[in-house]
Amino acid sequence: MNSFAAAQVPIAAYLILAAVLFSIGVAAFLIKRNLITVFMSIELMLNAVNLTFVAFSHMWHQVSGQIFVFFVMVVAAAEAAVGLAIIIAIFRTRQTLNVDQIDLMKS
Amino acid sequence: MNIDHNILTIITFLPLAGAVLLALLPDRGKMMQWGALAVTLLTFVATLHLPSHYDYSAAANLEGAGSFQFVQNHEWISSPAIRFHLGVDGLSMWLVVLTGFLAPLGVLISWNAISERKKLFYILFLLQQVAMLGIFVSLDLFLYYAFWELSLVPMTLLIATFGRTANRRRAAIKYFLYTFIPSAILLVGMLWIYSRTGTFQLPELTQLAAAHNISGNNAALWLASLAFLFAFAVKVPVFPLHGWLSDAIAEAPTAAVMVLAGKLGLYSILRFSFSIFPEQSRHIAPLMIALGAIGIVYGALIALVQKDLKQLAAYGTLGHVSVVVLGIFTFTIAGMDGGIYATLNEGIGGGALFMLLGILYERYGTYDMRDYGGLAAKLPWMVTLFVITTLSVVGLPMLNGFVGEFLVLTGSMQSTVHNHTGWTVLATTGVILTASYMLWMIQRVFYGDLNFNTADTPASDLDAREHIALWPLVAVMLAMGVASPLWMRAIDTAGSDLAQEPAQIQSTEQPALSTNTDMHLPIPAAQEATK
Amino acid sequence: MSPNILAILPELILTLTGILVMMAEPCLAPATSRKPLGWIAIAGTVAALASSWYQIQFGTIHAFSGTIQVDAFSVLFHFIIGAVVLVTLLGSLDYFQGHATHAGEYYALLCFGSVGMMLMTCSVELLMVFIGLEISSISTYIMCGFRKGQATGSESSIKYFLLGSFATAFFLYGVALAFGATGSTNIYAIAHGLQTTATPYLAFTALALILIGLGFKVSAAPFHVWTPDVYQGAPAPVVGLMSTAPKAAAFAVLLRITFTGFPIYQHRWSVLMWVLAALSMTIGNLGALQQRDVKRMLAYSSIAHAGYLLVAFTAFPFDGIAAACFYTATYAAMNVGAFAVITQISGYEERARTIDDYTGLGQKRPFLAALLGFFLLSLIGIPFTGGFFGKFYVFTAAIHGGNIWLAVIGLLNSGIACFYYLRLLAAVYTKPGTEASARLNQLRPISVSAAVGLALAAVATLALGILPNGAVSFAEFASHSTLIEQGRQQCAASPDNCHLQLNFDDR
Amino acid sequence: MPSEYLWLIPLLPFAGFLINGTVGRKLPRTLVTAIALIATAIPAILVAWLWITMKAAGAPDAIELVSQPWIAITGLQIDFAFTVDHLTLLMLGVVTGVGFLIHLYSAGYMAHEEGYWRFFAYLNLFMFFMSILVLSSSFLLLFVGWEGVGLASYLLVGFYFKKDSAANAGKKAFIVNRIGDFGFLLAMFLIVQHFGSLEFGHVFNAINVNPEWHGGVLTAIALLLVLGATGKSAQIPLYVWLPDAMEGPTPVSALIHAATMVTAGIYMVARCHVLFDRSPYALTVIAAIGAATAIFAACIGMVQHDIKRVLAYSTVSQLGYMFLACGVGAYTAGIFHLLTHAFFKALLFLAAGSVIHALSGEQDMRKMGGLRKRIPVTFWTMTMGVFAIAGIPPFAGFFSKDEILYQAFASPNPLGKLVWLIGLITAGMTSFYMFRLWFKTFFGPEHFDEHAPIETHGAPVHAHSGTHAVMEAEHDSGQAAHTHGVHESPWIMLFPLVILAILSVVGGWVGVPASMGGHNEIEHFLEPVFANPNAVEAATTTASHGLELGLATVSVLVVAIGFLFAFVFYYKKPGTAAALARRAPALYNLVQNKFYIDEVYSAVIISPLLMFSRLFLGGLIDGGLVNGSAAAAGATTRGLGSLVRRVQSGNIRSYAGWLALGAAAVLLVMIFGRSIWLH
Amino acid sequence: MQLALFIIFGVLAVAGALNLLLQRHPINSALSLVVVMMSLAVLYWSLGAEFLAAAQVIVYSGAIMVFFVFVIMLLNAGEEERTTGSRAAYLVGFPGAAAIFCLLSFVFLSERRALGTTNIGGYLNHLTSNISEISTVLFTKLLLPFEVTSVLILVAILGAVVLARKEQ
Repeated sequence: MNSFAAAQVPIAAYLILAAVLFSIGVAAFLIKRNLITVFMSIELMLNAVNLTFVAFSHMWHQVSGQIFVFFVMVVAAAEAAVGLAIIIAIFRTRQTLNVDQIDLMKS
Repeated sequence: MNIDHNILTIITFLPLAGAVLLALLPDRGKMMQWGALAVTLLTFVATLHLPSHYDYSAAANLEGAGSFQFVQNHEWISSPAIRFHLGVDGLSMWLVVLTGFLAPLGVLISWNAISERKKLFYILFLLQQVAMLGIFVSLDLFLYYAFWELSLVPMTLLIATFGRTANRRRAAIKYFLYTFIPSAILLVGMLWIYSRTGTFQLPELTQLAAAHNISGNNAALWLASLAFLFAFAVKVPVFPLHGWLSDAIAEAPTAAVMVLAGKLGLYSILRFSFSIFPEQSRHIAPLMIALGAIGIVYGALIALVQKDLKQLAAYGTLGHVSVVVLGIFTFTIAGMDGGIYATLNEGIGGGALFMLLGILYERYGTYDMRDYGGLAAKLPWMVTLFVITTLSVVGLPMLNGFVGEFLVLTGSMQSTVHNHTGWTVLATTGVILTASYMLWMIQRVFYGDLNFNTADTPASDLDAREHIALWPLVAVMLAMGVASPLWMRAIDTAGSDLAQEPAQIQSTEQPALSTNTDMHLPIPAAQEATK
Repeated sequence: MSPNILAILPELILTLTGILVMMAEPCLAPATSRKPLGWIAIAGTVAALASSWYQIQFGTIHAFSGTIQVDAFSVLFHFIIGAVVLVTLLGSLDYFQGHATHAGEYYALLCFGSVGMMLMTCSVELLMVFIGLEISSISTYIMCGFRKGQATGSESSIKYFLLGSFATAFFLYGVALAFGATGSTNIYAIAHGLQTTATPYLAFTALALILIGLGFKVSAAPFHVWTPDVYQGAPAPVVGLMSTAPKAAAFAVLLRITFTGFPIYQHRWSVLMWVLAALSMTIGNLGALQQRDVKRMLAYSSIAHAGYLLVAFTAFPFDGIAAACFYTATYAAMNVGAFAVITQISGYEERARTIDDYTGLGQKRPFLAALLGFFLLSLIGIPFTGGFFGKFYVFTAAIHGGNIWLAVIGLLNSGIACFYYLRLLAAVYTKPGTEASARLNQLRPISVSAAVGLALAAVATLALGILPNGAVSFAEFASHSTLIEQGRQQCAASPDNCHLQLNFDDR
Repeated sequence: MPSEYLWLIPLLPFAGFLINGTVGRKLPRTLVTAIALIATAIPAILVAWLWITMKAAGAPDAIELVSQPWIAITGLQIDFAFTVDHLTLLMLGVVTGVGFLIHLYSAGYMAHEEGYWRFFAYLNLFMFFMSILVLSSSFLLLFVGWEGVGLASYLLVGFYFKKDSAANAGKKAFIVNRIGDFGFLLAMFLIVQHFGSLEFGHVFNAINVNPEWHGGVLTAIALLLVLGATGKSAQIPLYVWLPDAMEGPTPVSALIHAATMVTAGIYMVARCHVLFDRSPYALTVIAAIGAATAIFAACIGMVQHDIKRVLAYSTVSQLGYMFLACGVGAYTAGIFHLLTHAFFKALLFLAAGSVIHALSGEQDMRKMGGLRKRIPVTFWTMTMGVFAIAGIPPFAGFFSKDEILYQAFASPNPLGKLVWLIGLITAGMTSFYMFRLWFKTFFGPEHFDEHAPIETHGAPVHAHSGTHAVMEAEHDSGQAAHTHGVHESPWIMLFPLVILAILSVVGGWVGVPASMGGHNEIEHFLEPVFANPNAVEAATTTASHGLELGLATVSVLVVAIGFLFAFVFYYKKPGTAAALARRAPALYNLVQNKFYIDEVYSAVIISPLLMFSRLFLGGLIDGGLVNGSAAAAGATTRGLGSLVRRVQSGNIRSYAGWLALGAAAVLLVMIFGRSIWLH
Repeated sequence: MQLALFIIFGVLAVAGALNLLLQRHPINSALSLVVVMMSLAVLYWSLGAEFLAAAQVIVYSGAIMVFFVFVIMLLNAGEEERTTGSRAAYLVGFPGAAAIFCLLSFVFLSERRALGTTNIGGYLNHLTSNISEISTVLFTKLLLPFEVTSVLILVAILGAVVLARKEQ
């Protein structure tokens, strides 16, 4: 038990977890039809990146990684504001949130 | 300040100044025409400064490519090392004059033919002048290339905008792509050379080439030389690369057609391919001679079965430029001189022919030969000039065409290329075929009875303007046919340089042209002697 | 003046201008013209340009604890961005006239966006780059949807936004991995860390992900897919801006990261750049071939131009940076010029969309047509225009670096490119045949401000083609300055084994 | 005469050409005539002066005059240089003398033509080039004249350009001549290649000082020159243009297509005899061509109905004689025949022209007859010509023809006897068809319609008639002059006839052989030219006079037989010939249609060539390969473009998919990509 | 402890992410994302980033996700339809995503030794707190980004106002 409690997790494990989340985010971006959900999958990807930052920050004993994450959060918030505003604008003109129907311009 | 030191700049950029001037003037009445005429005449007068102040004796004494005169050499861009380097020698001088000479005639011939959007037309026309003059006087590869590419644009626009049929845009784009893509490859070749040598200056490159110092990489050198040759050959056009020619000629307005084919590409081969790749050019000569000879016959044969006057003239043009190709790749003095001379002839004879066709078109609105007939009685002056032009094109002695053609074929016979006799014979059949299609055309257009089209269309003979446009050409045809040394003096200095083996320890005797004291007959013996 | 203030002087001015515009906006009556706001923004931009000029005399300025570094390179890109914004502003003054009530926000956004872009170019800290990138991106996302009520506008906006954020995630991931590989997000520190890093593969991956993110921003193939749609839907002046200024900024970052941050892996990333360049040029040009929509066509064209620019990355550092700087400048000049003309012609109502709509422009508006023709010729790369010399310079660098075949591919591509540019040009100069071009009759006479903007772009394009000496020297100076700074930082980081020769002239 | 005046001989006609050609349309006819006549008369006088100068004691054999260079490049220079030796002098005499007479005649004959000024301009142009041709001292300058006379011929044959047949004939003449020129040019190229010069003196000296040169290149050059000569002198296989050239006005036929231009080939061969002497093979070819042409043309001439065509074929045949003479090495005889032929053939044509003039344009002999009384001067002068050409002693033709036959017989050439036989038979045939012409035109019943309106002159017969336009023109402008039916020509036309008739009688006396008690002046006159230092003194001097006389007797007999046949067929029993023709219709049709040579040429050479050009070159190569490859490249590019566009589906998720794939690819390249390309 | 936290919350995060992927109603997806974020907050804490853990909960889960949910409610977004707008997303995108994952994992695994391991409680000595160090760095070394972020937020506000505002 003690050994389990003291067992150390390799950084690589965090990184792979992040990679898993990132990839799920990419997959979700590809799969989801609702604009808002698609946007959420981006947030998921950003979170994966944040995890990576924190893991490395831990590894390098540097806070700059954490600060980076902090900035990412701020940016994510800003993006969310803008992105959701755009989505609202889209919904106003098109009355839909379906990604597959947002394809007026092509080829 | 001595005008000799900046005359070339003046010549080159006078039309540009004119274009700017025209852009500012209102397009009212005949303002554009007169303006363009004034500018082109002024340019022509300026170009005449060159032959009148050319130092023939110096040109003859100097060896190699250093014999440029009226040189201007200023730094332009420091990195990459590009200089504003201009100069002419015997090769380019008359081409400059010719370009200047044809320009006012082009304006005159477009006087009424271009009735809409005159401003655009004349601006483009003058820009085309700038590009052509620039090509001929540039001694810096970059500068040259800039003018070379620039020459595409006005021409393309002229075709696209002032083309004859609905096909014009296609023809324009075809022309552009056909010449632009090879030019792109040419640029790669130039840049490669620059990366090897660090210079764009032609005289320096010539020296380096003569000393085999451009690159040790033989394969790359070959590729570069092919890039050069390919780009130029398309522009000429050499036989299988002429796909753009007939369409472009069929569409382009007369003033543009006059300068469309021939001299730019041919000059470039002479100036750049031969100087920078002397060995490669000589190695590829058999192929080019073959293509030249085939092109002569091919062009003439296809011209023989055309029904459209411009198409006929287009394929005729192919035949005529092929004569030059044949001549310059023989690397004999006669071939080289004749080739250069024939280049001038092509400009004059072809120019006159296209002008005359344009005049016909103005009157009868068609280029279809079947719609013509019996015009000789209605348009006596027209037929006179047409026949003279035809005779010049056909190569009748005492007119300019003959001198070039004769020298080219003589040179071809003298050359030491494998099978040269066969190619010469093939090329010489061109004299029959050319006469055939030209006379056939004359007959279809001018002789016989009037047909429905020519009878019903009221048309008058040449007016004063057209006379003024055409007679200088006829005069030059005669003069160049009778007094060729006037031109040949300068040309020969360049031609004999080019024909020489580059900086080799070489027996100075030209076996074929030596006096009869050491003649060897029959042929096998003579050939052994040359080996 | 404190170096901190000095270093961000242009950005500061622009920020203040933006705020001023925002504050002035409510003061204007709702129905009145928003032009005064535009003039404020223009004044601010000019001041920013002037201040950037002022910066140059101080040499390389380090400020904010090494977060930003204002050297010749940064100043060059400041100029490019500032000039583009200026031309865009001048062209936009009439654009919103009588159509939108949010023109004020537009000017403010332009100012703020350019702050982000300028910061990107002068920062050597990836965090700063990221923030700058986000500022510029978000402001462009917004501006894309500025023609409100238009389905295409908001579609363009959402596409750009979603895909842009998607790509940003990749970029961030790359930064994270770079941080992981070297323990720092400062470019010089990264460069230093890479020399001793225990995890080279992490570094490769980091660089790859960063390249993906930035590749998206510069719309290099295969990350170009968003470009045509977004450009087509966005308002013309915004396209003019976003196809040049953010791209220039992204290229500046790319140059810094590759040549300054990852120089020791050049053999790896130059291969990647080779492929990206070839792909971008080819796909861009092929895609444009049959486009009827002018903006969409120019979108493909901008993909191709990104490809030409990427060619510079395969050259030797000095040549490469200089060539890229120069090409960015020329590209910015001619592309923003082309879009400025299109802005004038199509207007807020998008009068002219397809090539057919441009038929007969040459007769109706000869000067606009001539300018458009000139910019198109420059985009083709016709001599005596900036486009030609830029291309020439880039390919010279590439061939000097031994990439002859890439040059061949590139120049052949420029041949294909002629086809579609010429089609537009031919349409402009053919006689009007159809009623499709009748809409051109509604064209308003072009205002003085727009004319000034157009003239600015045209003069720049021409000057870069005819007398490029100054610009080339500047580009080389910029290249020089980055490399010198790189060398200095390396020496500072490890003084023991500092054998660097700082003489980069000796190529 | 100072040699500088030599320039005037060509230049005066050229000046005449320029004046009449440019402003002639606006000048009154008399002035045009005056200019043209003066421009030819003065050279004729100059030639006479020259003749005197050169015959003066101690005069050099040749006068040379070099002016400025024409073509000058390193290693090759061609000057405007003239050389006058005795051969040239003789030719000049013929050219200027006959030329002047024909100018004179034309002033009357063409008086009512629309393009009067044009006609005289062309005629002067011809004189200019012909003078250049004979004066030139280099191959190239000779070629100038050679081409130039071809041009003049083209212009004059096509004088009635409104008529398709005339325009066609002119074009045909030029193009067929071009085929000959092709050979001439190639010969010159070979000469430059091997001699480095084109001057006669230079080339011939080189040959003379190297007696060991035989055959080889010399044969090649010689044969190519022969090709040139066959074109210009209308020999097999290139004779086809000459009969068609009768579409031109009659004075043109007389001057160009009988007296002067067509003999240029003979002149050239004679001029280059040094070269030909070294190539027995080429000489044999010449002899064979000459003989074949002589008999072949005579055959066709026997059945033609158009008076000018008969004369045309006769010309071809006579030129064959001259060729034959050159081929057996009897250049003097050839030139002698050239001289006499110039007189009598010019006379015959002019007289024929007078006949045609009298009949307001009728050329078909079947519509003539009994004209003896109506136009007596024409009749008598023409009779002189007929006798001369038929070879009745002592008319001019007798001596020259006999000289040729004798030389052929005496020639060491193995073909000599055969050639002689052919020549003999041809002489008989000549006699036959000439007297046929004589009888049909001047004797028997009158077949012409006195006041027939022009239009009713049976169109089928006139399909090839060259006078339609003349008549039209005359009808328009000269109605008054022709209202009185058949009439004798004005004196301005008759005067040249008389002069030429006299010359046709006495012209041959300059070459009366020793065997007949003469001095053979012409042989001595031309001796400096044809003297062959290396040749073995030929059998000519040693041959017995008896043989010569015997041969002469034989030929006179043959001529008499020919006359008899003609007399029987066309005077005594006019139906006989037609009856004979009906007996062998196939043969008759074959000959009547000129052995279908034109048709064969058309079917074997021209049509296939045109088909080849149109279908293979124009269609397959140009349309398919040259343009097709460009089109294919374009289509490929567009196809790839469509592929790129297909990626652009407009769907965000698709785009993200592509981005993901691209990201994966970039990662892959970055992680696993080896530095393959760089460094 | 470290391992346990990692396993539990790692699995939870992945499960949440997968749930986001699989849920068809946006609200459900949003709530799944909240789960992921919360799990990550724990992981941050386990890696010694207490400040971030708090910020994650407050900013991300608290603010941003609420915003999302708000918009979902506002727009009344229902279950998403399974439209088939894109084949490329499946044919190209999934292999791409999978390849990205594989490549990243490959890299991490091959570098795992160099990367080392974690130890709970953070890395800093206990003289200064994590937060104070962060603030020190943030307000000295990274002052400019911090300041410039204000511009970013300004832009965002501006954009949101412009885009979401109804035209008069």
